[in-house]
Amino acid sequence: MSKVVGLEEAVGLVGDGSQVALCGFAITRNATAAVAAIIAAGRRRLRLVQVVGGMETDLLVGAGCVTSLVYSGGSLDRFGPLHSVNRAIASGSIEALEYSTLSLSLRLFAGSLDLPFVPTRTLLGSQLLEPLVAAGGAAVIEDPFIGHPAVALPPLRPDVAILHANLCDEDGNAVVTGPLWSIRETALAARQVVVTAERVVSAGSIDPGLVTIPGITVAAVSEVPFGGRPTAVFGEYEFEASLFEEHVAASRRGGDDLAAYLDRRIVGGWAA
Amino acid sequence: MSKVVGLEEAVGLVGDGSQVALCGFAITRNATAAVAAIIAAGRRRLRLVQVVGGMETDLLVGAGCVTSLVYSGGSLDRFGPLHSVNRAIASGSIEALEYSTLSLSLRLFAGSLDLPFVPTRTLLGSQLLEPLVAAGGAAVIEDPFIGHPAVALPPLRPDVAILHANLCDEDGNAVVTGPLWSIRETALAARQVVVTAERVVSAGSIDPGLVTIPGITVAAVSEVPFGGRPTAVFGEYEFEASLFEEHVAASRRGGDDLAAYLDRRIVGGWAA
Amino acid sequence: MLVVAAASLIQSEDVALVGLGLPQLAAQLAQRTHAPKMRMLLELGVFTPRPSGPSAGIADPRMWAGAGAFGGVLDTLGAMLHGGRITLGLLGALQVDGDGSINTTLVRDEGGRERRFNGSGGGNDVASLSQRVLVVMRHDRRKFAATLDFLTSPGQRVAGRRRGELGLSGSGTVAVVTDRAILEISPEGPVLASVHPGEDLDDVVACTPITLAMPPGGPSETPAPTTGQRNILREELDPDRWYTG
Amino acid sequence: MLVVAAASLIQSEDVALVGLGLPQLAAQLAQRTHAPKMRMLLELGVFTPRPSGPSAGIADPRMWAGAGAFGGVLDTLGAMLHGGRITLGLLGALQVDGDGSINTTLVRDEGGRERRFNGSGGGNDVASLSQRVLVVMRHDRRKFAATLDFLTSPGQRVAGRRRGELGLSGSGTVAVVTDRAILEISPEGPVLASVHPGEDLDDVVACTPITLAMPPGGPSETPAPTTGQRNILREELDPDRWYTG
Repeated sequence: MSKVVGLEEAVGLVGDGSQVALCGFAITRNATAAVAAIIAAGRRRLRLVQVVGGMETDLLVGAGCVTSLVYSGGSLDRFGPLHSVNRAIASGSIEALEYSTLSLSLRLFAGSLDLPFVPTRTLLGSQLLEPLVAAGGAAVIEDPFIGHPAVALPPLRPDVAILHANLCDEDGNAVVTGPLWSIRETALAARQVVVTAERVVSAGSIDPGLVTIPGITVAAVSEVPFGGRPTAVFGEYEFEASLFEEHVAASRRGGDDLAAYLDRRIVGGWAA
Repeated sequence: MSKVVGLEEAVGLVGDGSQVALCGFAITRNATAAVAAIIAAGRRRLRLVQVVGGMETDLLVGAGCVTSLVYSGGSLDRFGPLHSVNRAIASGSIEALEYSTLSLSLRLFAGSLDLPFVPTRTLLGSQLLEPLVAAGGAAVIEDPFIGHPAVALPPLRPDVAILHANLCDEDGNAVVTGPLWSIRETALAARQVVVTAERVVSAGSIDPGLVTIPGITVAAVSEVPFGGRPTAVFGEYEFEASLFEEHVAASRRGGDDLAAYLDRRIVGGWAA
Repeated sequence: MLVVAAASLIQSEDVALVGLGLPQLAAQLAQRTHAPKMRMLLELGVFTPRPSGPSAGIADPRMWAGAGAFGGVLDTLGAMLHGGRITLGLLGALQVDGDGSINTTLVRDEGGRERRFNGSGGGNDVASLSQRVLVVMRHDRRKFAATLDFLTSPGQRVAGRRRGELGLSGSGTVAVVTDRAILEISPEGPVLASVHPGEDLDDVVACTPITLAMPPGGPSETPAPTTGQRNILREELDPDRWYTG
Repeated sequence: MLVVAAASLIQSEDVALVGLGLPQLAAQLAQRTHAPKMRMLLELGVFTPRPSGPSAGIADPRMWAGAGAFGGVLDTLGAMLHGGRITLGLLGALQVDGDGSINTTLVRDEGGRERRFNGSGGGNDVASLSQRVLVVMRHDRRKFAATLDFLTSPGQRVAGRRRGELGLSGSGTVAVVTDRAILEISPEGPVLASVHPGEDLDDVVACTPITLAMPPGGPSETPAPTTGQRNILREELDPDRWYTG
């Protein structure tokens, strides 16, 4: 019954070409250990989905694992932009479909319930909208009740979501502390969920009222202390500025500098 | 800054003709003290909204405060049906619009975000659908992406929601323990929220990760220990079978028996 | 017997959304006997409870004991059910028709007067969106109807149209389990699959006023409850006989 | 000065959705001075924080200190913003046009090559749905454009169509606050409402390459920061001058 496996086996649910949803946000709660294991496994042609990109996104794109990205932008807060992501989009080496944070969260919400679509008023008037409509990622419709224009967003159901939690039990019931941005929508939209957690405990030992992601939706659990470093994990540890500066410098320069940084950190990790 | 007031003042936000959303579910977490205060204040022509009706619904309808009810049914679990509600609908003394639990929850979700509508596949093929379409409470549309039939549900935004919480701070940050059925959608859809709570504490003394309803959406808070009796309030107290039996007997008989029961309990309450 | 027969149709692999009353008992019994890995959900937001004793209904916190997680309707009826992850819906009924469509809203007497009951709750959602549905109810001729007094929850067909054409997912009702028999609902209509031990076949048929097919070789006899099943029901799950009176 | 000027336009009654960078500082300063009851929200799910020190951005947990509640994007950008409950959006910009529309996605150099930045995040949502919006940015002639390199977030008009016609709610951008001036966006277009102390009016106009109207009597001088405001900024909110360098 237990879903607890090693990290390598857990990320084995991600195959070449998988649509992978990431749950980090900028400099906080990135599943960096899981992402490093995916890079180490040599995965290719990943199609990423993430509401707001961060370090995990920049790592996967910088390591050449990614062919497309559905997101609403991202950054490393004051440390800088996602240089590898931005360069890959500008050069055409990955395809990007760009939403706003709310509209992409609503696509994932629609995916989590498999609703036919969700209509919204956001995105109207923006240049973001036209490429989304062209790609089948949005449609402009009329509200059937009062006839106003609305943007219909189709459901998005990624193959696998990767989440770094504070605490998880053997059945996959996962606890995320602090703000939740789009974590629940993302995890519940995915067909499978991989949880790395600071601490894994036996079934029945977590207060069900504290559970963020019900275990019934989780496929694999791996205990990875400091699995979010150097990003901040609320309730566990703060972000580490010097490691972000190292990342941003390598990602900005690209080429051999980025390759050397990835070689060093994908194997060695960021833990102290 | 504090939103803490007496119960009478809190339920003063409910006026004659208000659309009032209730958050109880069958025999659990009914805001019976708040409902008794609304009855005692002599409110009339209330338009109730509740995903699954329970004792609070049967009390307000039995006391003659209600002209309409939007709900998905309800009961008092093994103690019996909502006799006053069922009789009032059958006799035509109140108008009822009946959904399923999910579809009404989605209408409230649409209301909470003021989405133009939310489409679903539930309700298709049911006799529930036709009267909803006739009343403007649903429309059958085509999915703009794949052309399948869907039921569009318009947003529902009640005037006031009434919730009995375990714990609340002076700013209205409210903690509900246990399962949440449609409490969040209902409270966030309402233009104003009234919270009764077993315990009211000072601002800043509740872990923000435990808060179910953000205080920013709450208009009034009132400390009412045992404010959910005789229904079960998870983490606080169990339901009281003998008081349900008393309620069901009076509600089934109606007339003078019901009036005597209401006279006794609306003033005396159900607390031990 | 009713509860035991219903439980026998629940599989260990099932993710089951469980309605009020007899369905709760059937799910609890299956979980305690042959289907220990069966995962139960309650619409009000309870994931994988393992209740060990009796409860007054799904809204009784005793029914939530041992839950792995709490959430809301948008999680249970939303992400799990509408999201296509519920393999089995367990529902009660006031009335059922030959397509397995369910009435839980109202019955009309001969004078046309309505008597109203609990309404849909999540029943319509469960019937509309589960991969398969079991209806669990007492055997009473008034509870079988060629035309329901109110069609709350669709079965395999509604007015001759198959559920896929209507836009619904899953198979709909695959069986109606009563205290006298098990009726399978096939794409061609209801089949009297088995009658319970001690029941008279002709009398069961006479008390089932819908067009009923017979399986090749006739209905079998439903296996009798074991002592273990009886003991769990009588001593633990329903000692006061609220449901199995 | 920029942060002080932006803070001065925040009211104690505001429910403000606050973006990354300078907007955070303006909101924190207003909360610490003249608008103590102002309620701040961060898109990632933070309700009413009262951060007392510096932070590296909205995703830095130090920015969440003193929060009344945590939730998710469907609560902040959903129930609060799309639900019509946000009175003020505070946003940064790469580029802004005369309608107050915002580009945070990319800039093109003269050869047409793209340089990409952070994208929308919740910025498009905040601009689309807040009752009013303040843009807070450094004054640089390349940041004002008659035609944006990319229109991420709509202002009061897009290509001449008013936002109501487009289906958007609220007023859109009502002011652009820089380190040199405050531009109000009126329904007729941008107005140079005030220039900051020590700034040369003609030079400010020369460095603002969009058609700019003058208020009757000409632009006023923005009130200078008080010592108290300076101290809070320098000593508490941005001691390392990450933002106000």
